[in-house]
Amino acid sequence: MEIFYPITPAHYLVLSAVLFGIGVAGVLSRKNLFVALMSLELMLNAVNLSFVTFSRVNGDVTGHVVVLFVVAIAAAEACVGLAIVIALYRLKEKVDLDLFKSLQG
Amino acid sequence: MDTFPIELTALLPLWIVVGGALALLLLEALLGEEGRKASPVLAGTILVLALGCVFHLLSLKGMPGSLFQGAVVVDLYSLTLEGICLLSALLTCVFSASYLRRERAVTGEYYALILLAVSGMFTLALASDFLTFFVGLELMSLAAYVLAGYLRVQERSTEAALKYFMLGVFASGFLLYGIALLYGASGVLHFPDLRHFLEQGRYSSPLVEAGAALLLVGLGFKVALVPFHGWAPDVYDGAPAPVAALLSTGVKTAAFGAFTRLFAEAFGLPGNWVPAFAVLAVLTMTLGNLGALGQESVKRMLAYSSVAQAGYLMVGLSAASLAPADDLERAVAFYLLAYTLMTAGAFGWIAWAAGKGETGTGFEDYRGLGLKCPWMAFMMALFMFSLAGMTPTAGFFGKYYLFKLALDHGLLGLVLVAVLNSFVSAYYYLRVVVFLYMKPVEGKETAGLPAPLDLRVAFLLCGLGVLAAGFLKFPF
Amino acid sequence: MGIETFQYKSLIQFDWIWLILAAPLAGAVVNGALTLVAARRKTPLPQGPYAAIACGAAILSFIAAWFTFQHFKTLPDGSVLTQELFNWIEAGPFQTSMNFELDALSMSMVVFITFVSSLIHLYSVGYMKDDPGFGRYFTYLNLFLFSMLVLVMGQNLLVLFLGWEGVGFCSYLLIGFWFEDVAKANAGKKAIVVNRIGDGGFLAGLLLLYALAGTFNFNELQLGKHSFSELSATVICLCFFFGAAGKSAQIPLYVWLPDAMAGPTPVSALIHAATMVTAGVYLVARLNFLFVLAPWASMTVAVLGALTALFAATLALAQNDIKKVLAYSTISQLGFMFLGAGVSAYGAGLFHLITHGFFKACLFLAAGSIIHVLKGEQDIRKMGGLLKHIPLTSISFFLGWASITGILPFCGGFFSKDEILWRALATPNPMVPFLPEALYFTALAAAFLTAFYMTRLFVTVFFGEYRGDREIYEHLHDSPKIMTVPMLLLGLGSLASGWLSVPEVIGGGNSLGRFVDPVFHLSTLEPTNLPHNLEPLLMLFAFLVASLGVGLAWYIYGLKHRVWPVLLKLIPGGKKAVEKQYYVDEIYDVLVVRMVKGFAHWVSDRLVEQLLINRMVEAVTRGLAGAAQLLRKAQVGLVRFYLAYVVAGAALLIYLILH
Amino acid sequence: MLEAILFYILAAVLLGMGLLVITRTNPIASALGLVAAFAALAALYALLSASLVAIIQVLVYAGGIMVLMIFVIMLLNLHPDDLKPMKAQGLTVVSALMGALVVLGPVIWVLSPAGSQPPAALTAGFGDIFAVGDKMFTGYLFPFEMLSLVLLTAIVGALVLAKRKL
Amino acid sequence: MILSILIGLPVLGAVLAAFFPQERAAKTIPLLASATTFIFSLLLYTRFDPANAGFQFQEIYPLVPRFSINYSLGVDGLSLWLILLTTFLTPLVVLGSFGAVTQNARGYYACLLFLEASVIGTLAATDLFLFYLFWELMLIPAFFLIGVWGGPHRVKATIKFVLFTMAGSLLMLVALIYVTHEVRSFDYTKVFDYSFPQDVQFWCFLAFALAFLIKVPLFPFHAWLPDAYTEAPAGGTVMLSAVLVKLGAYGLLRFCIPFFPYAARAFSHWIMLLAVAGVVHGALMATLQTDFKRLTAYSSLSHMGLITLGIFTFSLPGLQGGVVQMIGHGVYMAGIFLLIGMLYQRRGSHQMDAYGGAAQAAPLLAAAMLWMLLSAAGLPGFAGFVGEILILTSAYKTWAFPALVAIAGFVLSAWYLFNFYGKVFLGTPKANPDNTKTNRKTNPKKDEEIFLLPDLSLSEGLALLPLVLAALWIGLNPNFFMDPIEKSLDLKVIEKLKPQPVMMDFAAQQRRLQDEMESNRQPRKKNNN
Repeated sequence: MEIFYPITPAHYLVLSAVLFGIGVAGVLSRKNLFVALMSLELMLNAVNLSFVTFSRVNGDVTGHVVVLFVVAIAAAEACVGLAIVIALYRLKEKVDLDLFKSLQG
Repeated sequence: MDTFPIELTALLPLWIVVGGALALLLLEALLGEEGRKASPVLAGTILVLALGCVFHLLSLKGMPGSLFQGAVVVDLYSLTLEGICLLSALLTCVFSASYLRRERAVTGEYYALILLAVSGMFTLALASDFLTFFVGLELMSLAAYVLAGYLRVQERSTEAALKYFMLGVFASGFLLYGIALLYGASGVLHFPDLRHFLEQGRYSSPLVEAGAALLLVGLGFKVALVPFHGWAPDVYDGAPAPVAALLSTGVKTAAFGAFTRLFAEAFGLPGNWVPAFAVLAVLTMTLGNLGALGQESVKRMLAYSSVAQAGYLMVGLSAASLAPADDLERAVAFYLLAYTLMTAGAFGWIAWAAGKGETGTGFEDYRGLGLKCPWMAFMMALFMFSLAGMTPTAGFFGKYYLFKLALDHGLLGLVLVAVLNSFVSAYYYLRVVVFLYMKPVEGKETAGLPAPLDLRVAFLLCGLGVLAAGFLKFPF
Repeated sequence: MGIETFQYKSLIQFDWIWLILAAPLAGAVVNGALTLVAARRKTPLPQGPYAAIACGAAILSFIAAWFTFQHFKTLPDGSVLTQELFNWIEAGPFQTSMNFELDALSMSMVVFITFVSSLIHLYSVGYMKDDPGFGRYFTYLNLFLFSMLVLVMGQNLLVLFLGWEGVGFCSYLLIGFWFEDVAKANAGKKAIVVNRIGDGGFLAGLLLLYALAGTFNFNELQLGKHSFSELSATVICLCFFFGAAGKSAQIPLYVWLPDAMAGPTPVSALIHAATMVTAGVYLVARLNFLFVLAPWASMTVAVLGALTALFAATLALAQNDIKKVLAYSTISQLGFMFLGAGVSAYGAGLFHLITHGFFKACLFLAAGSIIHVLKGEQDIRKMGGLLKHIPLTSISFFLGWASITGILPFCGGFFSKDEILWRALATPNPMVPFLPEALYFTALAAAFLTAFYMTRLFVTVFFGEYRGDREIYEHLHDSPKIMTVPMLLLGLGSLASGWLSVPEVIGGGNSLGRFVDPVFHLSTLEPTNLPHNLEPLLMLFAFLVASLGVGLAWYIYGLKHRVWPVLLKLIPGGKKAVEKQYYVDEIYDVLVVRMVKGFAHWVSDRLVEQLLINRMVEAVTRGLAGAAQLLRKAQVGLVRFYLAYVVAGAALLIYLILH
Repeated sequence: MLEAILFYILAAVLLGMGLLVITRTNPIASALGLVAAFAALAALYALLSASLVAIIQVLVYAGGIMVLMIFVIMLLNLHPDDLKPMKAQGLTVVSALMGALVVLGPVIWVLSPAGSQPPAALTAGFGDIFAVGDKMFTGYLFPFEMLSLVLLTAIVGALVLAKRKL
Repeated sequence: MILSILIGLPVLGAVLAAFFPQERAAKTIPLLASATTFIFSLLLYTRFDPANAGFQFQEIYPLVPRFSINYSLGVDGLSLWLILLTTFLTPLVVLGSFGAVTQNARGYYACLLFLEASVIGTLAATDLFLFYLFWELMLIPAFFLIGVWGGPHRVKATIKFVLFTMAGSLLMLVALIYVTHEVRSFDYTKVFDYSFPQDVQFWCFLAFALAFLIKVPLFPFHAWLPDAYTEAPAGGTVMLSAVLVKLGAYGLLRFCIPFFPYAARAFSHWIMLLAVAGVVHGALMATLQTDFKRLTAYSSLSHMGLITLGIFTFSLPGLQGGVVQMIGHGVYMAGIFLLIGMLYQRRGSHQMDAYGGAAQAAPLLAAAMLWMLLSAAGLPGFAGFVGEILILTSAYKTWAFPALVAIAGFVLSAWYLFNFYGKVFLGTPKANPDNTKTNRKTNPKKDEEIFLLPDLSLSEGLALLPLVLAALWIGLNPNFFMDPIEKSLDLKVIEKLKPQPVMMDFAAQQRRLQDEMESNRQPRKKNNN
């Protein structure tokens, strides 16, 4: 039972790691560009959870600052990512990742 | 100068570039068509100005060191990196000017994005803490993603942007995770603090090691180390050639510069890095070279070659935890300079020679060009010799310093692999020269476009730089 | 003993030796330059100047040699005239100078060579008249004379080698003089290649000798000859003999000489009869102090010499080309000389060398004259009855014939051959007891055959009916004086040369033998096998044998008895074998040429070059290309795969760092 | 105890919604799942005394980014047929999970002992806007300034990539 | 300053030739530049002091001060003749190429002069780094010379040539970095005075030797040679065979043996065996060829094996023989390849079958060729003999077996060389294949023109004459070449090779190692007693 209780920072960290894994799995397995983008967001948020946890462990709010920065950057990335999606959609009328493999070899 | 705050003067190149980017955007918005025409000139001027500023700062005796409460550090190394990035951007601007005119895609935003990317590179070069480092990386990368997809009506360009973006963000996730772990272990983000923390003996904490490993994944992606390189050939190949020049030189210089600083200064202690670095180096060199070996397109060959070249840098970096930081940074900075001159030159040459829509990037397309445009072809030959590491070009000196660094610290096996790779690479580099000079023209007329004056000047400077860089006095 | 040897020789500086050499060299240079200039301008120069320069040079050389000889005779026995010209190769302990010396051996050779070659130069003026290569011819001839003189006058083995290779090369040039004819050009090539094979032995001898003695100088070698063990001396001598066999056309390297008849006939007379081919004998005689240390090597020389004498004589029996008969006869006679040298009768060998030089040159010149008047016809079956049409040539030929067969006592080869026969029988051989007898009878058989085939030749050519082209027959007249006079002089010379060294046992002076004795006397084995007074008896016996040969040939050919073909038919295939020269060329082609080429083809080319080197290079390039293609497959172009690589890489790194 | 219950509930929601995101065929469903996941995450932040971060998480992510994303999805108006083939194949999923595990295994192994020591004592105002702001505008002023450029780049980039005419 | 001028003049000439606007000047400028260089280089001979074994005409300027890399030049007995050979041959090659090179002549001459400059630089460099710079620099003009102006398979040949050479050079670079790090100096003399531990010698020797032996080339590293020689243009082949491959032998003498004497002694038997294998292999391959340029290429391989054999006898006569053979081989190979180029220019073929009876049409050409072939065949009195006899006698003293086997090369050389001469120059004249059969219809010519093979032109004759004279001069007066270098060879190679006292017991060796550690890797003076 010691593994489950009491709640230590390790629990948060493991949770964050698992969430990161889900994000990775999503990016790797999905061909839908939107879902892939969302999985990327999941990954970033998993890292954020780690930062907040470590902040709490170290008693230092630097981790929070990082999280705020990451949120802003994630927004910017999402913005560019969506723009790319639109550009792609204009070319092929599809958002299937596997369709874009003209560059290879 | 004394009356200005040091933060203003020491970072003047950065401010100039940022200001320039804003000015370009305003110009585009306010003036429209005329602004567009003026934008390359303005961008060039700004870059030259910044470059002059960098030179001036380099010539100053004392270095301000750490600024903004340790967020950035201005020293000879970072200034040198800034200079190299500016050089890369400047060359890109020159290459772009005629290229974009030919593709009918001139906009002010393009140049603004270049300047924004440069400011990202600067941030990266100056960064002395992980947060600045990450922001700089993202700033540079975002601009780079967009530039790669700039010709969005072409499928290749947009696809390049997509791949670059997807993998970039994915790798950023890993990088960030690594930072998180390091932060968790040490509670600090500043490089010197981390070093201090590590020196206290908690060095081999698994958290630190795991963090460093994940950091390495992220950085490895940015500088296209195998096996994180998947994007690189496709992106360099798909992106417009001048952009490829910037991506493969400026972006890589900044990333490698920061990479080196991180591992030379923050992690610069004997540790488990050597085998990891060595494995990465061997994989990168070998697979990069083998990839380039099988190509029929010069542009794509160059893309692979830039992967392989990163491998040589890794040979030097493998000595990161053994060699003094100064030596390492010097060797890396010199190699980056040489690499920038020759790779940017080569991509720029492709931008010139490939013709509208980049239809002619194959080896076959350059048959007999050496006889038609002897001097332009000679420049390409020079870049190829330099990339192959033949004397007395900068490429040779760069490799020499890196290999020497590794060898002086006992990495004989690694250097032997590097040398072997260098040998293999000579084949495909020389193949370009073979097609330029030694294959008769068959059938269709090849390209043989007139080269505008600005291009000629740029190539001449590149060529002279390639020839002379090894003999010049290096700033530090 | 070594010091004694050295004291025995007294070296005397003589500053005019160079003139003997310089005259032909200058002639060659001047004529060569003129020829090249003419070739460049495409307008031939008149022949007079060429002839004057070349003959003048040869005669000048003879005069210089003659005066040197006169000076030499005034000196005490064992004197050596030397002249040091310049240092040639000096590298640390390796010291060689371009020095020349004349002792009794080389002195006699020089006088003989310059005399014979002067005459042949003169003869050539007539023989080569109207040939477009006139200037070239005389350039080569002078160059040859120069090289031959360097060969015999060199003070050390390297200078000798310079002349040795020089004469070989001149022989190449002259055999292939009419190079438009592929066969003739190939004959030249064959000569130089076979000579080179012998030279390989020569070179090996040089290396061994130098490694042991540290010098090439004959005087120093003689001084230090006791540093050689019997084994090393034997090996060295065999090496040098191999070289000598190449140059002097002995078994197993005689095959080039019959082909060498492709050259102009005066060349055959000078080079391939009188002078160059005797260089091997000279070499063995020159190295007598080594051969005496190596009895087995000497024995080999004698045995091979005797065998060659007999073997070549049988080959001469069935030749129909007048020059080929003479060529085989030359080989046979050279065998006699080697037999003499091999039983340490160096003086006798030298004597035979000189007499042979005279009579064989005479025979060749006469043959040349016949060919000249018959407009190039060489087949004796198309000659006959020439005696009355070309009397002067016939006389010359007769004199030569008389000398070689030894039928005319006291003339030419009579004494020299008998001396060799006598020494072969009389010199004891402690190793193989019956050898002297075997050598003697072999040589005697060769002498018999010599008499037989020479008579056959003589009779077929000069007697009977003319069987050739009628048109030529109408206009038959003897050669011009410039040809006949030297020819006759040589004929007389061959008569007179016999008197150079009449054996003491029949009251002669043996003057040549005495003259050269200081050179050889330490190396000579006394003929103690038989009492001396038996010599005249043997002489008589030999004369009878020769007469038998002459008589038999006369009976068969002169009197038209067709016995010979019947005889040959008794031995199945015998005639064919002789006509095909025992298939030696074919055997060599299979054994040497094909084997070397086969080795080159299979081992060097196929195995090493193609299989090992090229295949390896190919394998590397193929491997790299294959890997490159494999890698291209991995670059699938799909984002997901690249992401997977990243994940794999991350795993790799984590394991590497955390391990 | 309450913290534990809350943690497990939130963790279950978070992971469940995360799985929902990566398994749904329809991107709208995924997006809604993501919003829910973010909400759970915000609550977890609050549990970790990160009040400002929790608020920003809800405001910016759930409110800003996700709305943007859904807008784009709607804008492109994908036909349901287009979505069908875009579902992952089983093999890919398995390999993806394996890959994720290969990386995560060691990380988790490292994390568990590292995080098991008790957290530092809470100071007053930890994680509130003052503490965070103080840190942000002193030690991290420079990256903050640069962050503005990141956003500018994103705007320009979106403009360049998405505008109709080049 | 002499040496810098010797390097600078050809570079200047190359740049002028390349940039000069008038095509006509493309011939005169390079000729002038190379001739001036040659005349200037004579100063080296006249002012050379044979009694001084050290470097003369020294110049030292810092090049990359941070790494104490200097631009330092100097000449001693080892390099004197090779520099003079280079400067002597280049104007002749330029002259000999007047008729042969018509396309892009300016580039051709620029490459040629550039090659000359880099060769002189390689020979004169006394700084190891500078040496390597020049060493690799040579590849670039050679690459172009073969690749642009070469025969039909030139691309394969030039790539092969460059890659093979590079493979060796790169390994040498590694060893060079190691060695200079150990000594902490790039200065030749410093490295020369240092004595390396045996295991270091072992590996570094292999790395250095590989680079040089590929260049020489030693059997079996010669795969590049036949192709490169055959495909290069005449001038390029001359530079390759006469100058470039000599640098391999030079490198052995200059670096490999003096730096790593222990290893050199240890490997000498193996290298001698390979050298002699090369002698025989080259000769045998030459007998098989139908392409006479290839034939000559293989004969060159055979002769270079002899030079290597001479060097590894480690005796003064052997070394001097090696050097004389290098000069001689340079001269007669230059002659032969120039002549082959002239034949090719006249008939466009390297096949022996395409020729025949050429001596009739072109007697001067034939005479010159015969003269050079005699030198190649090692006729006494000509250039080839002196080296051959010196090498063979010293090799025999060192180790009899290879010397005796090498005689086969001597014997076979007559076979293939005279076969070549016979097939091309003797026999019945053959028609020019260009003018027969199919070409006859489109290109009607008179009968006599079919056999046309013009004799030497004035410029060709002028180019050959010095070579003809030199071939004889070397053969008759080799002391002229051997005397000035004797001291250098003796002190720089032989002395170094004398075995140093061997420490037998382990304790002493350990002590020595400790001393080494303590002395902090300072260069140690050589222990000679």
